Order: sequence, then structure tokens, then C-alpha cells
Amino acid sequence: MRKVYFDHSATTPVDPAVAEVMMHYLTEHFGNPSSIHAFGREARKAVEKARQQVAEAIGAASVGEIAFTGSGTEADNMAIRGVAYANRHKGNHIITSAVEHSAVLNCCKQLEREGFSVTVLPPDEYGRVTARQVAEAITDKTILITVMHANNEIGTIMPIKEISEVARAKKIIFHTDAVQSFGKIPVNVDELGVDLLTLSAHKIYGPKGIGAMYIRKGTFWHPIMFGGGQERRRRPGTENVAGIVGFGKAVELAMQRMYADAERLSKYRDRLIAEVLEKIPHTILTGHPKERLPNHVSFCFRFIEGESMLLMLDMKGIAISSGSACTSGSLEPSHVLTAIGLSKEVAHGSLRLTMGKDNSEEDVDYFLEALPPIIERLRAMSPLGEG
Amino acid sequence: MRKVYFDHSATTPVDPAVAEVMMHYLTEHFGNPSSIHAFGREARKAVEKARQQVAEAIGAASVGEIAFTGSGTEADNMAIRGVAYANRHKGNHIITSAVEHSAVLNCCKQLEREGFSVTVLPPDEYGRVTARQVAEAITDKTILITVMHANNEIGTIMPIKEISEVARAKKIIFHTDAVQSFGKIPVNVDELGVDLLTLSAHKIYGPKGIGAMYIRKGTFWHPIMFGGGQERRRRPGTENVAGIVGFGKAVELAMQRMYADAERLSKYRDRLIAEVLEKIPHTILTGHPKERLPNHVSFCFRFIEGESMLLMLDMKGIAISSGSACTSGSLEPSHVLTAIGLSKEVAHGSLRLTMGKDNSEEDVDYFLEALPPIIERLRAMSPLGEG
Amino acid sequence: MYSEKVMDHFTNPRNVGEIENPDGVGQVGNPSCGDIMKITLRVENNIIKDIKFKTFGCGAAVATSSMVTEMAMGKTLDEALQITNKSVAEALEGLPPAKMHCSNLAADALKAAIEDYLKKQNA
Amino acid sequence: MYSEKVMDHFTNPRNVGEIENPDGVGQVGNPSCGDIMKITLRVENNIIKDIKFKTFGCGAAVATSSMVTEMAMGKTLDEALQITNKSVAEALEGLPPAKMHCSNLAADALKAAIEDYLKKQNA
Ligand SMILES: Cc1ncc(COP(=O)(O)O)c(C=O)c1O
Ligand SMILES: Cc1ncc(COP(=O)(O)O)c(C=O)c1O
Ligand code: FES
Ligand code: FES
Repeated sequence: MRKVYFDHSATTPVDPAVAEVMMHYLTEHFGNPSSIHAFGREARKAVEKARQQVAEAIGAASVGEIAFTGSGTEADNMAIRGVAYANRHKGNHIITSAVEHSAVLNCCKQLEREGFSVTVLPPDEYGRVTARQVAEAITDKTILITVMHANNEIGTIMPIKEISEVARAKKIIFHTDAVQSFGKIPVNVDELGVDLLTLSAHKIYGPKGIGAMYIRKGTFWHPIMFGGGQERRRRPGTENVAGIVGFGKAVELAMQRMYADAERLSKYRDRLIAEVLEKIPHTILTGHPKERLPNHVSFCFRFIEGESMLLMLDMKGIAISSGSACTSGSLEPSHVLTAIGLSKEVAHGSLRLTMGKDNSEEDVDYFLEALPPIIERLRAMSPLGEG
Repeated sequence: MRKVYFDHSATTPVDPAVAEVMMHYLTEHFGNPSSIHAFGREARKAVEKARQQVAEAIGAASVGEIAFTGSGTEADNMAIRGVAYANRHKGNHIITSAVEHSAVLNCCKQLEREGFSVTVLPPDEYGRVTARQVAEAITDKTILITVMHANNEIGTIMPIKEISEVARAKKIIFHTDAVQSFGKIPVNVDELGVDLLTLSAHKIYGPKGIGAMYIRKGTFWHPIMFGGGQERRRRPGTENVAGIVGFGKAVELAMQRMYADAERLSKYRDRLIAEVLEKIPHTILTGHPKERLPNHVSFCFRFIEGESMLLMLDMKGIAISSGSACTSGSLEPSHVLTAIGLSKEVAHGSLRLTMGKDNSEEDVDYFLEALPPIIERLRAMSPLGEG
Repeated sequence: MYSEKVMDHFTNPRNVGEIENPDGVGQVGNPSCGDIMKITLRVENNIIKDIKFKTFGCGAAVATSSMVTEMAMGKTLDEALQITNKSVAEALEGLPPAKMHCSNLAADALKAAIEDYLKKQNA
Repeated sequence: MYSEKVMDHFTNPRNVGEIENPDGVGQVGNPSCGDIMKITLRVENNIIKDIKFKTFGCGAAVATSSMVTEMAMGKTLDEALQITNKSVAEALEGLPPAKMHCSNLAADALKAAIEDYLKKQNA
């Protein structure tokens, strides 16, 4: 059976070239970067090279602005809580959006429990918040604005540049979670105008369990984990050398591939959107029709539930995801889909298709063949709608 | 030139068998364990198998008591701060020892800044604290005792069982950092009588950037990082699948090898101690002469400074470490060495030799040849002592 | 994640559909929670002669619906009322912990359909 | 970590030792901070005719000691007093940031030795 992996926003396979360099740093060059002997120095050199690769890719002014972490989630925690704790004397107000990743939203919730006050901006129907909304939410207590660059569930790209201009004008620290955008569209800290930025390796053909936080020089910040002095005292613990080296390599490859991939995949994307909407009635495109990631397609199909759809696609060899509550074991469907105004009932029928470097036009053909009968079958089984 | 790696307490090479399984989970079976499609289910299965391997190795009652983390440091942070925050309503007092790893001590320092009160027990000259000291330090506000199982710098094994009996009798939560002992001596959570325990993969021929926290069922605890629901809501972020699988495999191999390695290496250890003390005057054995890790040898050589010694040994192909301040770029030598009563001057001349599975008797011979002339040369250069 | 039995009932669900002019109808669940089950019955001499389901929900919801219809088919109403959430889950060789609430729905829908039938009889 | 030049001076330090009956002696640093440098001088006609060092300290400390003796040898006292921490570090092709305090020691020890000589002259 054909295998089609269409879940690159969930995670990606590690590029063989990345796996190969990782292997060297797991086995031969296995030293602890803090050791001063030859094994340690070799590891240190590799970590610093990777830091350089990341810094260059996002246009950081210096390598000292990059700290490696154990995940994108940890980088979000470090950025948001680290800024909040360090700037509490200045104020306790934070602004975010309702469509952020749970790593951001749950940090904000925790900060609320600790006495901070959080404004969660509602997005428009495409999942965007505007610079104007942000400007209106700012108070003299606002110490941090955190708005994601591109949304993981619906692919919508936020107007980060406009928002950062507002933040700059008011001298408020601005963080963006670029986990989904990095490697797919240009991410440059100066062009975006951000003070902190989150990355994760496993979304760009690097390993899981490695992230990075960019922090602009001079940004007031406190660590949130305590131990040794690694990563310039920003993140303690022996460095995941192989993971960091793999991240560096993945970044290098992503930068080489980005424009060509975006061009190719956005054609598939537009074809998928057009044909699915045409072939399958009662279908809603979620996210912005234009301002979206080049590899990202997402829908809601009325009258059916996501998990069942996923299982049936899986039986056809197609790996894909849904924001359905039933895929997460909770009763609440995706907060992103309800935030853009969909009813819970509709949100349960969501599907997210995210393409990657190895997908071909044949994968798209195969999917477009497989989907309609599945939807039809599930609708025939459904007590809802025309079922 | 011969290469002798004698720094296994700093980190270890990944076992080729471990690297091989990791490779599969980086490239082929790369799914996100939260995904319900086949790629995701494969990854989930592998993560749960590794959890089983870790649970069994330490005698945990159920796999639900193991949470994977991004390092030993993170597991220490989770255990100590997670218990402290969750039990603050019961009291604010924590007991620890002066020879803990910085991951433990710096968590305690942070908790002090947050209003907790910490008693840091002074060890005896061998680096041990006693159950009696702990008993005497307990107040009705004590909520947590954290004492390491074996010390990283001087190899001393703590009387954890006796300490845990005191903790049990007073119903106080007890954590031990078993990063250095695990895989070298038996570590069983019931025999040790601990409620929480920290492990790290890279000390047992697993990858860096993976740790685990054992938490006994029913232990009151709060998370310290916020995001998705991974690891039973204990540690958010996409799981480092390859790292976790590698950890599981490393644990399996460590359990097979432990007794034979301990027997072999403790012979080398005893020979190294005897011959170095005999050959080199003005040498102090640090740590306990008997109650120490089987692979661990540590000294202070008077009148010389550790980094210079390390560099000279490195030129002979011997990788080894020191608790000298000069290896860490600070002016303070190891807190462990000063805690056991050594002057800073003496502590600067420390050397730690930690053996591993691939070391041979020839490595020991080679080291015993190489060391004396280096000490002699440095002493001749030194303005101190008989120099 | 799911047992083979669950996957079998999900892939080849038994008794899908809706009986026309049924003797009893039961519908439970809530579309905003992501699950609705509708069971329709034909009853003769106190025996379930035919039973069909329609379900909006996850794989477990589909499988439990299918299983509960298979278990109830041909049974007397009294016997059918003995079918519990637990027995459905067991017949499916277990459900993942997070999915246990789905099995509740199936037995509940059956019960609602039987009660609907009984109410109509007494009306 | 260290430049080649540093490693060269560490591995083959120039002018190690202690001059007997020196004309000037300078010792700086503190053993509890992990670094002591002792410089002994022989001075003739205001020129450093011989200079030796002894050092307890890290690789950078040894290398800066060695370098400063090499730089001072044969210089007039006035010229030698121009040697700064920075010029020593530069002559070594740089030091890691964490090690900059070692280079301070070397120039300081030289200065202390010269001052000791000058004091003795004036005594
Ligand atoms: C006793 C002890 N605890 C904790 C740690 C930290 O583990 P990791 O390096 O995985 O953060 C180490 C080693 O670095 C250690 O020796
Ligand atoms: C937008 C966004 N932020 C953060 C994360 C978290 O990254 P990680 O899985 O590395 O913790 C993800 C993906 O899981 C994401 O899509
Ligand atoms: S119907 Fe939602 S979990 Fe089963
Ligand atoms: S002498 Fe300690 S850092 Fe140089």
C-alpha cells in the first residue's frame, strides 16, 4: 500500500544527512562540551557551530542571542515566563491571542494563577489578530506581547511586523512562536521586529527534543530552570550535543530548500483546497485562504467526526491529523477552531493536511481519490445533517 | 597516540546498539506519539516500551511513575520544585546536603529566593551526611528531603536507606538524585525507600538530553513547565522519541552489564588509589575509601592546579576532569571539595578519574605511567610548597 | 491504541443505518461533545428482531455502537437491558482509558430505544 | 579553547624557575583563587638581563607567565613597565573571555618585581 505522510506540522522525519551527523556526535565525538579535554572541546565546537547556523538563519546579531532548549515548548516557557518574572516590577499585564499553541496559552494561564493579568485577543474568522487590537489592549502595566508567527492548526500567518511596530513604539517586549513558520517562510528577527522567538527542530527535519530561544541582546529576562551554567546560564543541563548538531544541520538544509519547496508545495496546496471544496459538499476551509503556510491545508467537514476520518485515511496509508477532541481524549475540540467562530460540532470534523519535502503530486492525487468515499461513508453513518 | 577516556561521570559514548535503535526512530519510525495514525502509534509503542524498561530497572510499581525529561537537571528541577510548590501549604522547609549537584543546590537556592527555607547539611570528611543529621534537621515545616545517592565529584555513596527511614517515619517526601549511581550500583526505589528519583541517560551510554523522574504514586506534586498533555501532564512538549528509545535500550544494557563491570572496574579503582598514593607524595584521596562508586577515583594533589594537569594529561591522550575553579571559569573551586573540609588551595589541585565499560587494565597502566612526571613537572613550576 | 476487535467493528460496522418506522428510537450524546448515537429497533414478541445504529463520533464510538447492536440482536428486551457499558467494552476486548465514555453511550442509546418502545406500548 | 600560541607557551614554557639572589621579586595572586605568579629578575644597567617565573594556575596562567617573561627579557625597565595585560593577551593571540583575569596577573607580577627592584635601589 502507498504510504503518504501528510502530517508535517505534527513532526517530520529526520533528514538522512541530519541523522548522519547526529550519529557521529552520539558515538565518536561524544564529549561533554563543558569538559576541557579533546573530547569536550570537539563537542563544544560542534555546539557553537550549530548556534552559528541558527543565528544566521534568523538574522540574529550574535550567537549569544541563541539558547538551545529541550523542545519548542520549553523555549516558549523560557521566553514567556522568563520575561514575565524578570519584568514583574514594571507591570503584570501580558497580551496574547486565542489561537496560540498550548505551550504559550498554558504558560499564560499559569502566570494568571501567579497573579499576572492576561488579555487573550480574539482572532478574526481566518485566525488573525491585528496590530490595532494589540494597540488597544496595551495598558501601562503591559510587559509582554506574545503572538505566534504562523498557526499550527489552520496555517494562518499573523501580521507580526505590524504588531511589532506597535510593541516597539510602546517599548514592550515582543515574543513570537515561529515553530511552524521557520523553514517554510522567511523568519528574520529584525524584519519581524521581535525580541524573543521560539524554534523547534523536529518541524524542519531535525530531531525531536531540541528547540531554541532567540533573545535579543539587552532583553530583561530570568531563567526558569536551575542548575549548571550551560547555555550562558540560560538553560542548565548537559547539552544535547547530537540533537543540537542535528538542529544546526537541519537549519542549514531548510534554508537551502525553503523557496523551492514553498513554490512547489503551495501549488499542491491550492489544488487540494480547490478540489476538496469542489468535490465534497458541506466543507469549510479553515484558516486564511491566502495568508497561510505554503504546505498547509485545513478543512472542517460537517456531520462527521475527525478521529473516524483519520482512522479510515490511516487504513489507506495516509497519515494526517485533526483538531477533533476525540483525537486528544478530551471532550473539547480544538480551541483554535472554536476561536475562529466554528461551532464545536463543526470543529469535531476538522482535518489538517501538512505537506513536506518528500511529498509528490502523486500523493496529492492519491489523497484526492481516497478522501471523498470516506467522507461519504461516514456521513452515511452519521445521525446528523443529511447523513 | 593511545586515547584513554577516563571521564565517564561527565558523559559516556552512546553504545553502538543504542545508537542503532535511535537511528530507526529518527528516520523510519519518526512519528509524533500523540498522532493517532500508524506513524504515531509506532512512536507511542516505542516510548511506552522504554518507560517499561526504566520502570523495571528501578523497581517502580508501575510505568505511570516514570516521566521522561530533557535532562537529569530538568528531572531534579521537576522533582524538587514540583514537590515544593505542591506542598507549600504544609510547610516551607527543605533539607539537602552541601555536596549535591548544582541542579539540586541551585533549585534550593531559587526556592529560598521564593520564600522557602533550606537546611544544607554539612557532610563528614568523606562527603556523607547521616540519617541522624537529617532527623535533627527536621521541623514541623519540613516538606522535602533531597540527598543524592552517589556523589559525582568524589564518588561517595550516601546512606540513602537510613535517611529514607527517617523520612518515612515523619511522612516527609524524599528525593534522591541517582544520576551517578544508576547503572553502577543497584538502584531500587523500594529498597532505597524514595518517593522521587532522578536519572540521566548520558551517564549510562545513552544520549544526552534525556532524563527521567520517578515519582511514587500518590506523591503530591505540581508541574513546573506548561504546554501540551504529554507524559501524563507532567512534562509538556513533543517527546524526544529517539532519545527515549535510546535511554530504554541503554538501561537494558546497563542492567546486563552492571555487576560484571562493577567487579572489574573496582579492581582497577583500588589499584589506582593504592599506586597513586604510593607513587605521588602530597596526595589526598577524596571521597570515601570504601563506600564509593566502583568506577570512581578522585584525588587532590597539593601545590598544583587542576586545569594545567588536565591539559597535560590531554596531551598524552588521557581525558579526565577536575573540580578546579579554573576549569569552570569561576574563581571558586568545587563546592564539594570545600564542603568536605579541603582548603581552596588544595581543592584547586583535584583530579577525578571515572572509568567505563571500555576501559582496560592497559588504560590504567598507561595512566599510572603518565601521571607522575606531569605532577612533578607542574610542581617544579609551582611557587607553592616544595615546588 | 485500539484492540483488533475494536478495529474490526470500526472497519466493518454491523447494523449501520436506520429502521424505517421503528418500534423504538433512542438517541444520546451531544454533537458539541463530539458524539451522538442513534439506535432504532424493531420488536416482536418482546424480542429485538432488528436493530440499527447511526453514530457521529470516534472510532470507539462507532465500534461500541456496532457491538451493542450485535449483542442486542435477537435478545428479549429484559436480556437486552442487562447489557452494560462494561460488557460492551469487554466484548470489544477493552477500550483505551480515554475512550471509556464512548462505551457508556452505546448501552445508554440501547436503553433509551427500549424505553421508548415500552413507553409507546403503554401509551 | 586556547589559541595555538597559548598552547605553545603552556607546553614549552619559557624561563621557568627562580633566579637565585634576584634583584627584584614580584608575587601576585592568591592560592585560594587558584593562581599565584612569582617573577624574579636580574637587572643590569636598567635592563632586564634575566627573568624567570613560577606559576600555580591554569593553562592561561602558565602561558601568560611565560609570555610576559619573553616580552620583558632584554628590555629596559621603562619599556618593561609598558607591557600591559592587553599586550600580553594579544601576543598570545587572545585568551578565552573567562581567562582574561590570568593575563592581568602576569603583567601585575612583572610590575611588582620591577617595583621591588626599584624600591631596593632607593633603600
Ligand atoms: C549527580 C548529578 N545530578 C544531575 C546531573 C545533571 O544531569 P544532566 O547533565 O542530564 O542535566 C549530573 C550530571 O551532569 C550529575 O552528576
Ligand atoms: C506553534 C507551536 N508551538 C510550539 C510547539 C511545541 O514544540 P515542541 O513539540 O518541540 O515542544 C509546536 C509543536 O508541537 C507548535 O506547533
Ligand atoms: S466519541 Fe469522542 S472519544 Fe469517542
Ligand atoms: S589561573 Fe584560574 S583561570 Fe587562570
